Amino acid sequence: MSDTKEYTLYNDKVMDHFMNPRNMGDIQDADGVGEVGAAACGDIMKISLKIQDGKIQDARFKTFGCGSAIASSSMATELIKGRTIEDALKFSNQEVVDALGGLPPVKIHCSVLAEEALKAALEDYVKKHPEAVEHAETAATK
Amino acid sequence: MSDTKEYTLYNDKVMDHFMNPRNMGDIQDADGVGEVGAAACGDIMKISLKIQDGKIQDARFKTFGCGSAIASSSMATELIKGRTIEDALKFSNQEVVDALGGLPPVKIHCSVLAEEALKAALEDYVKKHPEAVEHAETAATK
Amino acid sequence: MASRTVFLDHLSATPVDPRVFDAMKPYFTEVFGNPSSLHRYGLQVRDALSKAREQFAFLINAESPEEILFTSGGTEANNLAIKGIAYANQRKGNHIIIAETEHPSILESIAFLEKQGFTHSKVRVDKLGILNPDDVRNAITDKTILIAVHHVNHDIGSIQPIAEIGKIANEKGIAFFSDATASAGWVPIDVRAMGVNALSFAPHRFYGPKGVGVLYRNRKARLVSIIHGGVQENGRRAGTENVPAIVGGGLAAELARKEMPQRIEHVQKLQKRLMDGLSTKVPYLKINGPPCGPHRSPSNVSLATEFIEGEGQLLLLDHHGVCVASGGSCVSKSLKVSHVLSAIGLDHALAQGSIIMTLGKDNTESDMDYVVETMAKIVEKLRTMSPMWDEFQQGKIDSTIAPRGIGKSFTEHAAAVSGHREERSTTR
Amino acid sequence: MASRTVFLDHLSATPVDPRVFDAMKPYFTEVFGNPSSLHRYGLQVRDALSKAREQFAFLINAESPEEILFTSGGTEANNLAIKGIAYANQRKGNHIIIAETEHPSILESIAFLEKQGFTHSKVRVDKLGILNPDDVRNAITDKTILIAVHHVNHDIGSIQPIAEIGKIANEKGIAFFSDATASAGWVPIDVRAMGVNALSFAPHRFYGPKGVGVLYRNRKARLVSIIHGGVQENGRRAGTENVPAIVGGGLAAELARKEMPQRIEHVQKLQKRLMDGLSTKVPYLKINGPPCGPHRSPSNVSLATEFIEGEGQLLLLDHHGVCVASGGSCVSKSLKVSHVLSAIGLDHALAQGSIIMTLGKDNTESDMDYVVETMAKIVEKLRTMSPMWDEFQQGKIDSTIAPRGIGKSFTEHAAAVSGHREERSTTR
Ligand SMILES: Cc1ncc(COP(=O)(O)O)c(C=O)c1O
Ligand SMILES: Cc1ncc(COP(=O)(O)O)c(C=O)c1O
Repeated sequence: MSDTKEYTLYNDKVMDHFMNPRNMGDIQDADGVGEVGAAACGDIMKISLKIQDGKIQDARFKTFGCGSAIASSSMATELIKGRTIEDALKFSNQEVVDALGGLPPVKIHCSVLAEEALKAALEDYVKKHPEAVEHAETAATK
Repeated sequence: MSDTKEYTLYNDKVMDHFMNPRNMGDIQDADGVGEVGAAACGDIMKISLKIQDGKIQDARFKTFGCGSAIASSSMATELIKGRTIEDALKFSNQEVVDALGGLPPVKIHCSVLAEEALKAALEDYVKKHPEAVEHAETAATK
Repeated sequence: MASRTVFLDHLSATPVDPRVFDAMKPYFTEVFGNPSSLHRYGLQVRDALSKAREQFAFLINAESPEEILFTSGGTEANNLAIKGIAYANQRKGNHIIIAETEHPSILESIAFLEKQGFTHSKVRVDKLGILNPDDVRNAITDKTILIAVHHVNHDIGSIQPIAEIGKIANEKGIAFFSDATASAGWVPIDVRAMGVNALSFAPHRFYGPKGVGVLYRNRKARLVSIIHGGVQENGRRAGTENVPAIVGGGLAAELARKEMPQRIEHVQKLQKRLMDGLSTKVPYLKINGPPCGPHRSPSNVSLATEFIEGEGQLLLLDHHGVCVASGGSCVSKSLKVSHVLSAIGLDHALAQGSIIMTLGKDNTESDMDYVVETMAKIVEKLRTMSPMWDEFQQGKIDSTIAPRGIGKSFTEHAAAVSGHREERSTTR
Repeated sequence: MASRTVFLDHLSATPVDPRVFDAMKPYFTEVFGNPSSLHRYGLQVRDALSKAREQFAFLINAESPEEILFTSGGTEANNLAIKGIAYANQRKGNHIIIAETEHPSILESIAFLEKQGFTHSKVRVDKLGILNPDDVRNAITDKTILIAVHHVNHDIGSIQPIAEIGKIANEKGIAFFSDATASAGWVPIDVRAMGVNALSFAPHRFYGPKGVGVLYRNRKARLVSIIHGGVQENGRRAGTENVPAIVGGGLAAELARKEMPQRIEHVQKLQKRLMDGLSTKVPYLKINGPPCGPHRSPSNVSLATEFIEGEGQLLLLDHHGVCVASGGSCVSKSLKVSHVLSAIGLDHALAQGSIIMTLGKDNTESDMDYVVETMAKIVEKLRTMSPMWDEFQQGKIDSTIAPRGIGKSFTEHAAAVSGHREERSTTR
């Protein structure tokens, strides 16, 4: 190829998160773990959370899936760190899409999977710590 | 165009008879004249004959039609000159095709038209000179 | 062979513009990827296709490059439009309206659909080859799902009142398609102003390469695909894209749009010179279609010479270096006289003497003078060979172009002598 | 960007051979005529088309150049063969037999025909992707009008027993068509020995240009056209011919035929080196399809790596300069796992990790070593990111390639976690 432009399937942001994923791995003594799969495409995503004082202290992922699935989980864990459970429960895949500077239409479902993995991890935490949500709910209705 | 080959629709023989038709014109005091048309393609061919002593002394044509129609009439008049009426009545379009070194399949009908124009001219002659055919028939059954 | 070459068959073919060829070059040996591939080679050519879509959209003032769909040529684009829209609207109805002077690729697509239960109405054209939009309106039934009227006629250059038909179609909510293969690059096209939902053309008519056609279609033109397989062109046209041709076609479209005013001015001047010259110098010659001006493509000169036939003219012109098309146009192998010439009521014998000249940007004024001169010469030669010319001189048959009121018509005469032949063949 | 480029996607695209490009060049700007034109420019390119027909006939040992028909590509040739033969034999029957592992252009053409009243049977293939001719025989009914079995599979390189199927088809008097798009140029083809009545391929798979496909068909394969219009290709395929591509494709065919022994020897050596290297250096990697040898195309290497997915591998390989295709093949935009991999019974999760490499004449042995090395590296990287690899290490799930007898299968695991998701979405 003669020209020097780099042609990549995704935009630079997505490629960066795919090539150099943030927060990849597991949290040893996680407070909440969620693993979800997309029946249609077969991707599987696992997110583990460290939660303290109603806040997400740390988030890690492992993903079996395409480039945008990996980038989406990398970005989702980046975005969620530091948020309260309350805020985290309102997390939407659109945040991932926006933060990544867009995804191809057929790949939007990858960001949805990231949202779902995160919510599954939060649910797992809530199951073990029901008081956390009550607290959050009281906070919400205040 | 860079190459020097001459690309023509028909072979050299046909092109030659189209570009330089033989026997083009009318015979003033013709002994037989035939004019025929092909309903399908609209071509019209006229052949006039000069006949003496049961032999075709001269043949001329005029043609309204495509390149191969003109070439066919040119060739037909060439071929027929000098033949006896008897022989001329057996004339077939295939002789024209062969003498022209072949015609494209969709153009074979042009040679048929030449045969028909010739036969029409002979019929015209025969109508005026019924004795000629009787003579020819006797000759044939001899 | 003639010392001079004058190419006057630009509706059949144009040489690829050197700038276009330069743009295509890298896509054969270097940038050779398949747009469906996910790696750099594939992605690189995807970019190239996107650019071409923009260039094509620019030529016809489409709203979005996504309305541009690539096919293998004008014929395939026409097939896709006609069959694709018909199939997609099968539940709504089965009636299609076309002009009687469409290109064979439209007519034969319609003939195919007839076998599948569709019906159609052909709208008549006037002596200049132009249809009346009211006739389109009157042809509409509650089963009508598609109106297809070409923009410029391939044989005689008539420009149809597309915008008016577009209004009618839009008002009735019927899909409207126009075959612009004979106009794109030579007559301005604005799909929005024209009110078309789909429009086809092919860059090899305006100095782009062969092997690519374009179908513009907006959201209102639902379309099912006719070539099935992979999901190329968003599932509308399967098969590996002809990347170099698309790239070249795109640039040809951009150049055509930018240079259109000059190109039109140039060919229109030549057209007038050629038409005037032929009318003056060649007796018993008729120009078919509308006069130079707003109703005629500036690149088309269609003529009929009386008492002689077209192929002979074409061959002799070719011998003198002048390349033209005869009445059959693209369909050279068929013996039939163009249905367009019949539609405008041209006498059958006259239609046989028909020649189509299509001008290009590289033709010159002196070319035109040479063509007129040559034409006068060869018409004379062929007339001396024609029995009809003789009989006309003798007053046995009359001219249709300039009737003298003596003799029967050529057609009557031809029928009489052909009758003679039919008699013969039945007695065989 | 990587310093080294190794192009391993020759089934998607090949660069045009410089000799081929040189042959094409004049046909853009100089020898630009339309083959339908009757003047010198038209006649000149007619000659060129005739020559190309001979070159294509030579590649596949056709009896006559007249059996060669030009289309716009492999997909269109397949559409024309399937639909054209089906329509032409509509009166005799409506049943078509195909292999289950045909290319989408065949499958989708069949799907289209089903809507028009045709039916079909899919013949199963074995674990290597090869069908049993007896199964074809058993599928025949008295309504069967067409048998279509591809020569080489596009995903896994399996070579089908075409000659044996040909015998059966001929015996029963049923038209037999083979899609040779994935084999032409890389596997010898002899249409007479194979007993096919029709066969398709596309020169852009063997260093010819895009924009042209070939359909061989002999007298026994009656065919109606699917693109209607002018009388090009004897009325079998309307539309202006893509002359430069046909000329280039013809030469590419001639070169492919002449250089085939060397090309095959070369890629087969690379294939073995690559397959052996990958099998040795990358754990839990499976080669799909038959082993190197008479039942496998010498240019295809199809593999599946466990616990990771294909696109990520493709992207990282691309980053390292190695261009490959993923399981979806030409159909990159679809999310579905290749139906070919399902057909050979490949575990779904494994199929997701699938990569297709197709070798070419310019690849080298050291390229193969680089690919093996790179592959080992990136597979390791992706596995550290994969939750499945973890769970496999922990004994929670098992490997399908080398089962240890502990843990559930990946597929069971995936179903469990996907189930979780489906619950969620319904409660939303
Ligand atoms: C076996 C097979 N058939 C048909 C096709 C389609 O060919 P084309 O891309 O030329 O339309 C392909 C494409 O790879 C193929 O592999
Ligand atoms: C009006 C019109 N439509 C369609 C076509 C066919 O286009 P193509 O030759 O690109 O298939 C032509 C060819 O001249 C044409 O003039």
